[in-house]
Amino acid sequence: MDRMPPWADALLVPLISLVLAAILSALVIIGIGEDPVAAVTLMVKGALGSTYGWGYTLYYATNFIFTGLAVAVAFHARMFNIGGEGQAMLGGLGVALVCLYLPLPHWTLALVAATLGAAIFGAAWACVPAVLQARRGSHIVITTIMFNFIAAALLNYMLVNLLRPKGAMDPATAKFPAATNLPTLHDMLTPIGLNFSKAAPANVTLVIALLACLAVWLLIWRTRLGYEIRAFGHSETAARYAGISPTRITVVAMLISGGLAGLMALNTTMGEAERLVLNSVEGAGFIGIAVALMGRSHPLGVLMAAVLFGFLYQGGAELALWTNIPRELIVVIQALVILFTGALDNMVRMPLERLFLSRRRKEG
Amino acid sequence: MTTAPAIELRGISKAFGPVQANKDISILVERGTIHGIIGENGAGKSTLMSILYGFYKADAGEIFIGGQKTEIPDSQAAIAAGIGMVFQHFKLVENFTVLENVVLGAEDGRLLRPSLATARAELKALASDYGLNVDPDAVIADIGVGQQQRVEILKALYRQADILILDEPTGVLTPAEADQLFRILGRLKAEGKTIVLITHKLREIMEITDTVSVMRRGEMTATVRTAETSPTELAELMVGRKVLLRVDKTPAQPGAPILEIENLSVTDSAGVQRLRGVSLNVRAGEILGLAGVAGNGQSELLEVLGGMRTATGRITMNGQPIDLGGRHSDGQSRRARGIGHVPEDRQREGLIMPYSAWENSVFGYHHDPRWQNGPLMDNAGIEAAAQDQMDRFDVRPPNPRLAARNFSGGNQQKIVVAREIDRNPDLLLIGQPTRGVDIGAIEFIHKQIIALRDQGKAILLVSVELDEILSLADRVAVMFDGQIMGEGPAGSATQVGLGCLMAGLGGDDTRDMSGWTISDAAIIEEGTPDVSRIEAQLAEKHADASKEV
Amino acid sequence: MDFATALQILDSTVRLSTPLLLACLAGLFSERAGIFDIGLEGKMLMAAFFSAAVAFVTGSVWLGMLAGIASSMALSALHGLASITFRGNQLISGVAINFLAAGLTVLIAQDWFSQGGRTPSLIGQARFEPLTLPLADTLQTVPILGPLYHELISGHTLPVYFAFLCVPATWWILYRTRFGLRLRAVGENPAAVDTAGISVIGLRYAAVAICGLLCGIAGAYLATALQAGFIKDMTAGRGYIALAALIFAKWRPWYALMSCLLFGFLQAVALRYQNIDLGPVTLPVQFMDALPYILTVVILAGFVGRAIPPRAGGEPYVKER
Amino acid sequence: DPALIFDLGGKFDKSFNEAAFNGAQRWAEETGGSFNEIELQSEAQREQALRRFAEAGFNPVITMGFAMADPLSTVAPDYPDTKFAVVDVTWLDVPNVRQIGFAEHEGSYLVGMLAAMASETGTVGFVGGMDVPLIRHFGCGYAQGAKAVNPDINIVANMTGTTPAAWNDPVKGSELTKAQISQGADVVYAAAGGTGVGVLQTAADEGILSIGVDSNQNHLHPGKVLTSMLKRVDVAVYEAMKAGEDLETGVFTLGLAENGVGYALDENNASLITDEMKAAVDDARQKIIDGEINVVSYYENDSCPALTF
Ligand SMILES: Nc1ncnc2c1ncn2[C@@H]1O[C@H](COP(=O)(O)OP(=O)(O)OP(=O)(O)O)[C@@H](O)[C@H]1O
Ligand SMILES: Nc1ncnc2c1ncn2[C@@H]1O[C@H](COP(=O)(O)OP(=O)(O)OP(=O)(O)O)[C@@H](O)[C@H]1O
Ligand SMILES: [Mg+2]
Ligand SMILES: [Mg+2]
Repeated sequence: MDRMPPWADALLVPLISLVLAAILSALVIIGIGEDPVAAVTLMVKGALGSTYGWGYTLYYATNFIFTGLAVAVAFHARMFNIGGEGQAMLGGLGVALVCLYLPLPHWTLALVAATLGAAIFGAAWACVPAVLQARRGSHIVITTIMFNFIAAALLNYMLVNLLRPKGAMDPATAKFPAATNLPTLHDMLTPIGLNFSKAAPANVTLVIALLACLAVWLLIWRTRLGYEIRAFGHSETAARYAGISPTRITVVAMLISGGLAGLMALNTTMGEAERLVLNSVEGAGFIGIAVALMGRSHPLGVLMAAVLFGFLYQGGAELALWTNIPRELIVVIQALVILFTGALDNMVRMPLERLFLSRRRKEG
Repeated sequence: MTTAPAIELRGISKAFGPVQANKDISILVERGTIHGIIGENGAGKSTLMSILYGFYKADAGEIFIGGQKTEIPDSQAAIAAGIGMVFQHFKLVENFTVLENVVLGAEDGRLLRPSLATARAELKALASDYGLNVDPDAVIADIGVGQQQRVEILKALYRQADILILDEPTGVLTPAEADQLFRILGRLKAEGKTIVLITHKLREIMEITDTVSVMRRGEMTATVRTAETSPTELAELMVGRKVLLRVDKTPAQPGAPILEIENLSVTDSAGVQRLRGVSLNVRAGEILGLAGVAGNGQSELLEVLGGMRTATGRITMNGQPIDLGGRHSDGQSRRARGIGHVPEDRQREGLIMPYSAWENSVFGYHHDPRWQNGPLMDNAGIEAAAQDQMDRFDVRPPNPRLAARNFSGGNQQKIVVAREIDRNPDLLLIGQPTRGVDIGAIEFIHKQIIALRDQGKAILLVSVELDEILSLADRVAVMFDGQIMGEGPAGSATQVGLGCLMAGLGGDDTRDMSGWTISDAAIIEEGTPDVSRIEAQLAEKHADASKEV
Repeated sequence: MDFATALQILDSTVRLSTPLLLACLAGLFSERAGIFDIGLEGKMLMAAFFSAAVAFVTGSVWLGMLAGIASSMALSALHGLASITFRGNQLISGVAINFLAAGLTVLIAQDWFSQGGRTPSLIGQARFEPLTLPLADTLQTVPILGPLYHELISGHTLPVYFAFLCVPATWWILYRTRFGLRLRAVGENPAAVDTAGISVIGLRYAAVAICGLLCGIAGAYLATALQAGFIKDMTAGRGYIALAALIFAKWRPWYALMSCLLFGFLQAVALRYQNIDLGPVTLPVQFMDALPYILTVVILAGFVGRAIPPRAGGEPYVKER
Repeated sequence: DPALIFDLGGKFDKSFNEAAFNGAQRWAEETGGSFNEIELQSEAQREQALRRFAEAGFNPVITMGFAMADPLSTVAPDYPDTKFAVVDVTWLDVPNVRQIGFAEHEGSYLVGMLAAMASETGTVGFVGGMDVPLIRHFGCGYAQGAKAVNPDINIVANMTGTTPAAWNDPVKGSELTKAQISQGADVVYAAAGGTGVGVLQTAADEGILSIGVDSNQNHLHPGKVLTSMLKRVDVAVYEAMKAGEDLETGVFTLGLAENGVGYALDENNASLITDEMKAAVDDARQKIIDGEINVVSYYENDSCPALTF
């Protein structure tokens, strides 16, 4: 028997961690002289109280599903991909190039092409750190951090010097052709009689994100590749024994991870802005870390954590709009979630284990 | 001189979670004696000594040093009480020099230089007193294990230890190095130091100790005077019943060679040559036992054959060459060629510990079309097959959904053996098949290996236990320093002869073994072999080798 | 490029290298003890804010610096708690600390000063003033060496000189003291330290505390010497560049000086020029911005002298099973 | 109620956004009315903030900066009943938007003259923010003004960057100022949002004069800031708020004649501006209004007669 029942490991530990993070967040709100109850009420109303709020919550959640899955897949292969940010930036570049330079007659075709573009560019950006890790043992955490900065510089260069339309001031591409514009939830739900806010940016990419959850679940738990990725993640020597090539798994897992991170750009670039702007990723790559940690690297967990963070993001935007609480509150909450569900995991786990152990001793 | 015992432990207990490693253990060691502790793997020997050294904290019990009740909450306290310990896995900083390792934690002031100077002088004195010669400025990573062990002993002596604990000190040593160690221990004892020696080797116990304690399953089963006991009695005390040391088997009926190895060489990532032109063959229907002290290339040979390492040379399987460095040199390709592999370390290699038993039952064979269901894996089918396998191989508990880490060591080994034997391989590589496995499971696993042989399969057995090699193998080869020192029928091999070959020596003792061919590489010496000369020669060889790289 | 411009760029290199150097040495202490720290950025940021805030309120740069150091060390303690006591993942803890600092600084700044996440500008005693070294003005007329001494060596703020003195001091501590020996040992093989009767936990907390101290000074330098007050995200990735410099330096103090000067130089050049015209090719400023990171990746790839991190780095110490 | 959306530099950039805030404050104090405001933190928020305010019924919604052009052109048509105002954008084709531009080159011309008159070395500096036509427009006017006083004057111009980060990089502002000082500049004009804080600080530290922008920045370092090029964003915001829902839409350009731009003279810099300097500048101001002096706009053909960037 394990030290703890599986349900406690999968649900109780993250839940307690989350509660701790929430308590500290409330203390922070009190610390800056605001009322946490009022703040939460405002957040709930703003993020979940209307289809408009939901539209934004789901829009953000879509981003976080992609980046969360990206981090989760890498986690399964025991790699810490901090490079989601850079990979998503490159994914944006892929989307932009596809939308601007391919003559695409309809959004469905555009979506397929842009999905490929985003995934390939994101994967390519993850490829170099992956190969360096696999072949030269360069620590992937450091290389992916470095690649985030390099991606930012590259994108900056592309937008300022190559893709910015003549005469435009801000570093951004031209608007994508109308044929590539994706239907929003409003467009998709109106035909079935639901009146969803027209203003909110949530769009068909959400469906792709949900499909990605399913695909990652199948990949990890139902395919040979997933079996190998997990095996490699648990023990590299055992993987080598079983004829699982560490190089191959490292590279493949990172390609999938990078591709997923790149897909995020579909939502922000093609779905929302309809052009590529400089900072469209907005830290979603980092939030993916919190999402994957909270979701215990399971697609279902990632989905739930992503919606939670979508809520926090939209709620935080509302706070910034209607109160004096800066949006940075969300960054603090995010930090606390990462801290408690990731780094301080054992602080919650160890006492719980002891508790279960002594209970079992008593029973046994 | 006081008459109080050097060490007295009373009622020591220690649990790790659900595992009771030590149960109410009491022990008494007289000053100026060598006390042996034996017991199976996991019996709790190391745990007990770690408690004495303050590395772990006992749940209950008292410790008396020199008759004084002593609290040992940490290693600092143990050192202050005059206890030194040489761990099974050395605790040395690899990129520090010998001197730095010795002073670490025993500096005389905040500045380093004076401490190093004192230590240098002290090491000189210790070297002449006890014959513990090591170059103080050598970097640990560059010296051999024998030397490293001396550094560990020097560390303890530098801290003025009166009591020296050695945890399985000879596991990594050649017999000659072990003899040297015992000579040193003898001198230490003559100086009035007290020594506690943990070992699995009954021979060593009989040779050097004054008293011996036997542990089983966390309990102290007996403490006896060495002079008044015998190896058989000790073995019985260890496992709790009479031990059948021999395996029932019919003579082998060897057929055509299945595996032929020619001139195989391996250089590791650090540039050290691990295998130097090994040639061997294994025939159908025979068990070839590969003997040798751990670290002489047996592991590397298994890894090359199992597809975990690349090499140069030539290997054929059923007459067809196999790929040693290209795209088909991985474990999958080896399995496809009919090679099964029970790795030496089941927990690090053979199993994925968090995977369930059924997932582990196809580990390495997960590409088998039998387990596929379209693009997905046929999890239900695999689980059913695993259930069947566990029943047949008597894995307990027979629950395929339990994670591998929740099985006991012996049952983990059964899961691996079942997986590899069930594929009916033409060649089975099997490393340390019974390491840490209880007698009942040993018998079971041995029977399975012999049954496979009797079906006409080839088996290459690697074990550090000479007894296991001698009782199981039909033919034996001995490895030393990456080379085969000699090879011949198991029936005519002697313990002494094998021991010499394992140390790279081919003296008179080996010539007595009929049917054996002794390699030219074995150094022929009359009388007592001079270990330090051999070491020097080896060092030279290594230096040459690394120059070439 | 004329002498005066070169001198200016070097002068600016010194100023810009200082925070990198302090943070890099901070990381060196921590990582040499086996605790990886990607939270250098966050600690610097936190220190930058608290030093500026307290310096503004009290009007004393020294009190500001103390507050900065205290806040940075508080984050260090958190990192220690997570990665030493609770044996958590050091990288994740570092990430969390960076976010915590990014969020808290703005939140508190907004609460205290209501200036959109910045502190008011610092004046007078609330800032470090440049020091003029003896004879700097007198010797100014000596050709070459005079301006060199006057511009490059003299005329910096106190933390700059402190940072550069830290290099030999770090070397001395690491290689000439008992503490240094133990620190290096605990990063290589904590079990060796433990069995030698020294507390692994104590040593590692000490290392992490030194890391916090140096990051605190780095942050205070940013806000009270290099600039006059705190603004949001003012570390602007310097913690990561310091990390890169640390790898570049292969975890050694003198090399750390070299790599921080190199990266500081790259920053100085990138600050001054939008594009660098090298005749046949023009290097865009974005390339200059990315160069430290690209160089680090090249080093990591092992093409130019392999960097081997402390062996026990990143792993929590769990007594052997 | 009106709503005000600040650009990325933030409400307290001491410059562009702060001017807008001051205008709104003045309106609030005078009328006792209230307004909502938000400081943007990211690109993606632009559209969201616009929509959120429009949905919530704020009218007019006043936004700052050219980066709002694109979001505004998508959002404004969705809320035809809401009036929007935007500063620094003059090229949109949306009916319900008041687009306010300034003749920054005219104001810059005046401070350029002052710089040239105050300079003893014959070298003056210009530190721009993000390298966009708007900022070149500032620099171009400045250079023309300086040349008008001293045709041989040497003008050193640097841009801080190519991305919005350039608006908020005081370290870089400070380093560029040091570089310009080493090239002989003794008056530096900062048209760089929050980056200018670093420019003014360094100029004060190093004992040269600086020129502020947008808001009156003279008080930041009394006696060390020569003057500030006023861009009356505060007036524009004030007027827009005062007009309320009846806000007149269309394109408006405010120059010297409309008092939309100018230079700051107050007790902080009174000692720096001599009577002759003041007379010369006021004279030029009148001549520009009268059309006697033509200050060339950078926008005319994307180049500047007095300065190459
Ligand atoms: N740190 C630990 N945490 C949990 N369990 C442990 C730990 N150390 C030892 N054990 C368990 O305690 C028992 C006794 O282990 P110990 O290492 O003392 O055995 P041993 O007699 O030294 O065996 P070996 O001969 O293999 O060295 C084993 O079941 C082992 O798994
Ligand atoms: N950590 C654990 N948690 C729950 N059950 C365990 C754990 N370890 C072992 N068990 C169960 O306890 C039983 C005894 O395990 P133990 O390791 O003591 O066996 P053992 O007697 O040493 O056997 P072997 O000699 O085969 O190693 C096994 O059936 C195993 O399934
Ligand atoms: Mg042991
Ligand atoms: Mg066992």
